[in-house]
Amino acid sequence: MTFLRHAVLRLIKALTVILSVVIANFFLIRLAPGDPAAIMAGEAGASDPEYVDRLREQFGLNEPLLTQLWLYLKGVVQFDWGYSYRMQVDVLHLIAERIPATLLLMGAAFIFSILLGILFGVLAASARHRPGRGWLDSVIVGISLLLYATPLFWLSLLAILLFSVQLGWLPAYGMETPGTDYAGLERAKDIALHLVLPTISLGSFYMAMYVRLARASVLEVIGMDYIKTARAKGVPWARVLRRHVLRNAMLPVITFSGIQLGQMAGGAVLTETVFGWPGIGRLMFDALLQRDYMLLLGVFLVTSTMVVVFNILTDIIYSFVDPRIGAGGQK
Amino acid sequence: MTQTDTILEISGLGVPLPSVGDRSHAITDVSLTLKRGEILCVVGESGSGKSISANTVMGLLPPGMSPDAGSVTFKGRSVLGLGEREMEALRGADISMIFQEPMSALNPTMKVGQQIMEVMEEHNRPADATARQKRMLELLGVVGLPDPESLQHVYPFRLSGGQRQRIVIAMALALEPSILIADEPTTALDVTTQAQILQLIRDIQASMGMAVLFITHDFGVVADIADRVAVMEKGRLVEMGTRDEVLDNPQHPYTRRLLAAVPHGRPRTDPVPKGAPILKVENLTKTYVTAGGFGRARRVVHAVQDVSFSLARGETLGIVGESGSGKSSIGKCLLKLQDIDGGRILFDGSDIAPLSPSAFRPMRRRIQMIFQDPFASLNPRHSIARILTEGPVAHGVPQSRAMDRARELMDLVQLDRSALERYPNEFSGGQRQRIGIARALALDPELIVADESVSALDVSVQAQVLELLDHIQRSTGVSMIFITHDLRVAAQICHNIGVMHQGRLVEYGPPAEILVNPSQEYTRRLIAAIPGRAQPH
Amino acid sequence: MSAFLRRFLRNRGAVAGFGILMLVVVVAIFAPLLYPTSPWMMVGRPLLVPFSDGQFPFGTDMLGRDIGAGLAYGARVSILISLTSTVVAVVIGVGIGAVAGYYGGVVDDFLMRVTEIFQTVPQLAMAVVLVAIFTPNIYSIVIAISIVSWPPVARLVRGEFLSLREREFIQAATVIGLKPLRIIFGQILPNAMSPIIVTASLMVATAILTESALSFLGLGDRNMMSWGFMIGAARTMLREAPLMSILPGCAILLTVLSINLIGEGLNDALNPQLRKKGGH
Amino acid sequence: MKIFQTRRGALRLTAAALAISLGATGAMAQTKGGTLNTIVQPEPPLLVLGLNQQSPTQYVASKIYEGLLTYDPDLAPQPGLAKSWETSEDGLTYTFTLQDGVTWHDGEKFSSADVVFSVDKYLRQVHPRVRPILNTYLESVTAPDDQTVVFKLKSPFAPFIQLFGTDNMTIVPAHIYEGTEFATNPQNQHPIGTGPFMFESWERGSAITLVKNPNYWKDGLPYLDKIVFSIIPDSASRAVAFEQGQIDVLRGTDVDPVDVSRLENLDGVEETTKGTEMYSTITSMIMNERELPFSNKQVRQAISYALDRDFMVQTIFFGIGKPATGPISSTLPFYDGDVPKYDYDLDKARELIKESGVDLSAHPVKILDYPYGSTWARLAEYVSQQLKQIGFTVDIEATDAGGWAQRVGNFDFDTTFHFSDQFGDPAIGVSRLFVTSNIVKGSPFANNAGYSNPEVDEIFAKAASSTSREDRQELYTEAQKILVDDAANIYLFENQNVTLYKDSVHNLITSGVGTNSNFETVYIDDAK
Repeated sequence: MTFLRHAVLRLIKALTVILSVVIANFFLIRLAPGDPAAIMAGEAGASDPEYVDRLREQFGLNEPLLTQLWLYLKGVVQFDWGYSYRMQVDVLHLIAERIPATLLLMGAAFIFSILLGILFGVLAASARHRPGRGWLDSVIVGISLLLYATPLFWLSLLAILLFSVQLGWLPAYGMETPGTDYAGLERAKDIALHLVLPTISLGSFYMAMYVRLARASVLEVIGMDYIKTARAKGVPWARVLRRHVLRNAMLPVITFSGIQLGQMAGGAVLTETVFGWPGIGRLMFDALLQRDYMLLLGVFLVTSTMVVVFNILTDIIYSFVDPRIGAGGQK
Repeated sequence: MTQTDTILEISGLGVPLPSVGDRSHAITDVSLTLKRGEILCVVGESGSGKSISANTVMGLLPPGMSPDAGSVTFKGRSVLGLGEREMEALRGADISMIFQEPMSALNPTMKVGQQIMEVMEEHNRPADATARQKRMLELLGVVGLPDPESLQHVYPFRLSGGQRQRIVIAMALALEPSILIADEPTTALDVTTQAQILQLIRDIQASMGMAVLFITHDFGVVADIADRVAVMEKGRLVEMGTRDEVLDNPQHPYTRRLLAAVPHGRPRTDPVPKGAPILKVENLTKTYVTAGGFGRARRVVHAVQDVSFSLARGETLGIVGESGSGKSSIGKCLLKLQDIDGGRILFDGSDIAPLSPSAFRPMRRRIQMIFQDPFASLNPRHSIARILTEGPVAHGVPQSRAMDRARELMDLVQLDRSALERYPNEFSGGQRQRIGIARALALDPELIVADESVSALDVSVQAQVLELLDHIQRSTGVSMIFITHDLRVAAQICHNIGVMHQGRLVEYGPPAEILVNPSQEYTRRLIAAIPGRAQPH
Repeated sequence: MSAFLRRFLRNRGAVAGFGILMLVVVVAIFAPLLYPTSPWMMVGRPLLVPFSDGQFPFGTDMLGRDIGAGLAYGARVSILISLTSTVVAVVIGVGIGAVAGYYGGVVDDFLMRVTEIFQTVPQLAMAVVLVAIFTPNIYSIVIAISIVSWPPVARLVRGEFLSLREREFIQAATVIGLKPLRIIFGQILPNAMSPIIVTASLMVATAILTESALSFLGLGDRNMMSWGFMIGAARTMLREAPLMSILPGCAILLTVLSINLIGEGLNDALNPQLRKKGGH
Repeated sequence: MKIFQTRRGALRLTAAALAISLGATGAMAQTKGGTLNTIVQPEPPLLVLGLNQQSPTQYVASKIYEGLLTYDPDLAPQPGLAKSWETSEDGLTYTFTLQDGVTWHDGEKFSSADVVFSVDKYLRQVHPRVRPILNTYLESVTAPDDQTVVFKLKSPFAPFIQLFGTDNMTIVPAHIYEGTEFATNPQNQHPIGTGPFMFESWERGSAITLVKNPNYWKDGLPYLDKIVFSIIPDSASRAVAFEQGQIDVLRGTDVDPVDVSRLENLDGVEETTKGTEMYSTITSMIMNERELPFSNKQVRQAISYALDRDFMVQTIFFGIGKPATGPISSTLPFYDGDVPKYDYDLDKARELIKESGVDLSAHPVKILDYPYGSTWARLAEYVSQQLKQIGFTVDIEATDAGGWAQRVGNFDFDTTFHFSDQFGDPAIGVSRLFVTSNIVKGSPFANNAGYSNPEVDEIFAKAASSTSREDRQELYTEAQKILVDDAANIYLFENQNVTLYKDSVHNLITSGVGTNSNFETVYIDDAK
């Protein structure tokens, strides 16, 4: 019962946050110079005011701002997220078209960063804890510091220069080889190849973060009393690490992963631009430059929903991993 | 003493400290023998090196520390030279250990049954999984935990400190080791729980016949449990002998000092000063509500329920109770560090409970507090002078007068006046507590609430601070509420004692009466649990 | 204080970082002396390869502008923008975090919801939008970076305040009758400074990265030669003149790295937990 | 990015004829089949001509839709959906006879009703550029029978016959658009035309795919099975894609100038600068001449002296382009190079500033970035430094495409750049930038500078309605002299659009509109 109540409360809270984000963005975007109707007219090459007025009317831009907001919010609830002025397509449709690419990229980068990050973080911490292996810790920490300080877009450029241009190993742009009729496994392989560079570029910064986080967390847990208890039981070090340290050390990593996934959507703008990845990061950037308000709002709505969902997911996962939270409610 | 009798021999052991501190070695030239079937207590205050000695035996010194002299011999076999693998085989099977902090000694993400089984799995004894399961359930019973069948599936956070310590003990006993090392296993527990755990260790030791190396700082515990006693001071062994030898006829001055510092628990007998009460508490109620999380229920804790008492000018009232009894909540409510949920607090005739923070602020100088943790109660970034003068200055006393007063106070709490220019981290725990007392006195309060003000101190320091408090109370005639878990301490310095249990004031009266003739079952248990009172086996 | 210095100096990485950063700062301060002409001025033959011409040791770009001058002036921009935006963000974050943490309850709830809203939009995306909307110039960039980077500070400060508020010496300050503002600024804040300083140092590093990303996307101040701009501009020449983008990239990398190293050093030197372990 | 792309043909007898014939003689040897991979950049907002006229839209949609006429490399009209046409003596009536057996991509029959609907309803309402012309000149359009369409004009308009190309007089299906809201018609996402290629799919952000129209009314055409327009937002990546052979055709504007010279030297790569005759794009610096300092003619002249056009072309644009002498491109009819010259001379520029008496320090100016890629940013940086050297206080203002269009359209700028297409005739492509009547807010490609000279207005008006080529030449020569002397804009250089393609691709550029032709005869060697 309390679980249900809490879930409902949590949902309401999440919806409030999303709603606030949408409203804030709605007004923020309207602060931008650039009347979308005029821009559209300019793009279409028209110079007569009548045409501009027509466009304005057609997209409801002549209504008072609050009315526009109200109409928009009403639409959002009914899954009518408005119409992209520029592309003249339903916003939801556009986003739905682009989101799989972003999710794929983010998912790949997430898995890449968290798996390698935890692996190297644990490796470093455990190396530090054992005499004679300190150098490994230093090397891993050093590399992660470097990655941490490397501008993402610059890394992408260098990666393209090296792996695509010089070595020709990997495709430099896009999600698929254009003009092919790949299907099934072949297509998956093609996409996978395209995924490599963007994943590394997007994921390496976060990987460095996970290395540091996992390392610090493991070091902290190693100092805990229950680790001493386990060792006093005669459990060998490797097993202590696996059975006692890891699970507990993962708790802060899980908490951070929720935040990271949200921030990744921001990093995706850069990565998608450099690698021509057809995701919503680029869609957002284009929409912004073209003052495609509805589209921009839609993308924001999606990203903030994503962030909120990720946060809830992390909470749930956390509650599974940490019995103090998970089981407590059954009382 | 024959070779077969001795199961563990430590001789000439020295362990250097990694960084250059005030001394070069954690322990120096420590020699001990532990015989089969005996309980050897190693006694000492914090920093005496007793835990380091124990950890050296287990091969569990912190990274960067290793012995540089001496030997440790277990059943005729040198332990120090053993490889990690051989040590692992030894740990848990031949020598096992229990620790001070039951709250953190168990892996929070692993069920307790599993944690107990782990030690058996690790040593593959018994080799059969169902046998291990059976043994685990049996152990839960041995350590006196109810309903092993369902308890095995519980995570540690559900258990109380005492229950957790029992789990740790069960773990340590699983393979019937020859030696049990217990590192202050009862220090973090309430007295009644402590008494039970001590009883348990004693029973098990008797039934299994293993040797116990018991580390403690508490001579009461020593009296209850030890066969022989070793006293350590600053990394050296200063005295060793049978329990009776050491307790009744201590040789070393340090031992004598320690013994003298143990609270004697002789009740204060001078009459309560007559006069109008300075404080009257009526039906005080305080409830905590903790917020729920995902799948976490909201919890309601009735910390203080319907508590009433009154305090005369010049009276010292002891409020005694175990952790969670609500005694500290009362202190916080009196100082309006938290709001109350019901009742009245009449200070000098007027109810302070409904006052807003700013309305109450001018009155604050009349009610002061001495805190528990000497390390947390002083702002590390402020000089002692600032700490002592800030309060008076905030109440309008000119800086120069406040400084004069601060100097006087330093005399009163027996600290050097030059200390005013220094910062808290340059002082020991006892000195800090004196500074805390001076801070409270700086405002010339009419009432002082002392919340566990000596419990974090080593016993020798505790005695001095207690004496200082007692002296100040008697000389200034300030009223005092003395909150403590230690009935002996309360008895020594309080006119009246109130016993708290589960948020209620269950017993109230002069110490002599309460100690001799308690009216409540709970109070009786509390008295019985005072270490050193139990009859030696 | 000297103990702090000793601990800091013991960290070799931090010392190296400090050295690099000082070099960058010196170059930034004396850029107009090192390169009296504007970094935008076309002074030589275009596309001189770095290290080939004594007059332009760092080479020239596609318009014949001195890359060395760009690097020097870029240091100014990076440091100016990152420092200002960090200061602004820290002030906002400390203010909001302190109020939320000290007062707790409804105030805390409200402020944390607001913080959450700011954290719900991905940082970089939000910075991009803010800069684009308020037209890219140094002010909008500083404001945008501040706006996206204050929430973590607020959360940190709130956390510190929540825990410090329960500490006995804060209760003691209440008990002796100090007013809330004095407790906040005189008692709690000084004790929360260490993590704030560490976080702020890392924020400076992040701000440099964010500024460079914005400039790279063409959302920098068009009158300021910044490293991100240089990479963005050199991007089209990546194959013909890779060093043109590699040099400013290295400048960013080194500066950010040095700040991170300093942050680590500060953390080691200031973090009370480590201090407890290392000290006694 | 080209924004205005009307075509108004002028007879250009001097233009070099391309040695490709559209007739049957060449067609026999062609290889059928295969996929042509190319790039559309930036991603078009939608593919329906009329609703959008941007260059990327045209590039793709010119293969889907058709107009009544096409134009040969000399911009002479050729049959399109109309197999023949007649013009009345008074120039007021145009009669077209339509092809037989034309069907829409969805199988519906094409008829004169579609033409009448397209011109009278659709284009009159939506086409941003043709709309004003139709509303000014067109009296009526009627369909006496299924195969015939008659246009009647209110007054003569000489370039009218040049307006029947695909992108100006796009013919859209009446059965889909009649009676609907054109802009929001769902079918906009799946354009239906009569052209040689049919829309197949559009994976936004990735690619647009067109497939062969099997029922195309020209037998045996097109040769290609498929055209894939990849969308790659980063120019370096586009260059790499071409280099790695994934892309067959690259338009010069798709990559940075610096890459063009590298790519054209690759083995197996052909390049041409042909096929841009219709556009004859020219880049200018435009100034807001409503107030100081740019309202002063000598200041403008000084700027013209202060800019080294050779440097721009050679260094910034890597040799792609040609210094401009005046408002009309040298590849456009009526061009006259005999105009006042502004050779690069900073001293002269400073002198002019001094003479002008304008205190430049009192009038700081801002250059609004032209947000179409890094070369344009370099241009702004270059101009900024040059202006500083003659005493200006200059800032560059960053902006994005949306902000740029808005601000220039609303005259809210000091100075900026643009390149504009000239559409084969000064009457369409040039005069719009200078005549007083075109000082209208809302579009960035009107007379945004606010230049107003009654003499020039009159000359342009006369030239547009004159039917004599000699008279027109005289008038335009005069106009060029005045506009150059006034420095109405600072004419910087003529853009050159290079098309790069693999040598296995044939018949790519066959007309004055280059890659915006319908690719019906394009074929690839060794096609699968």
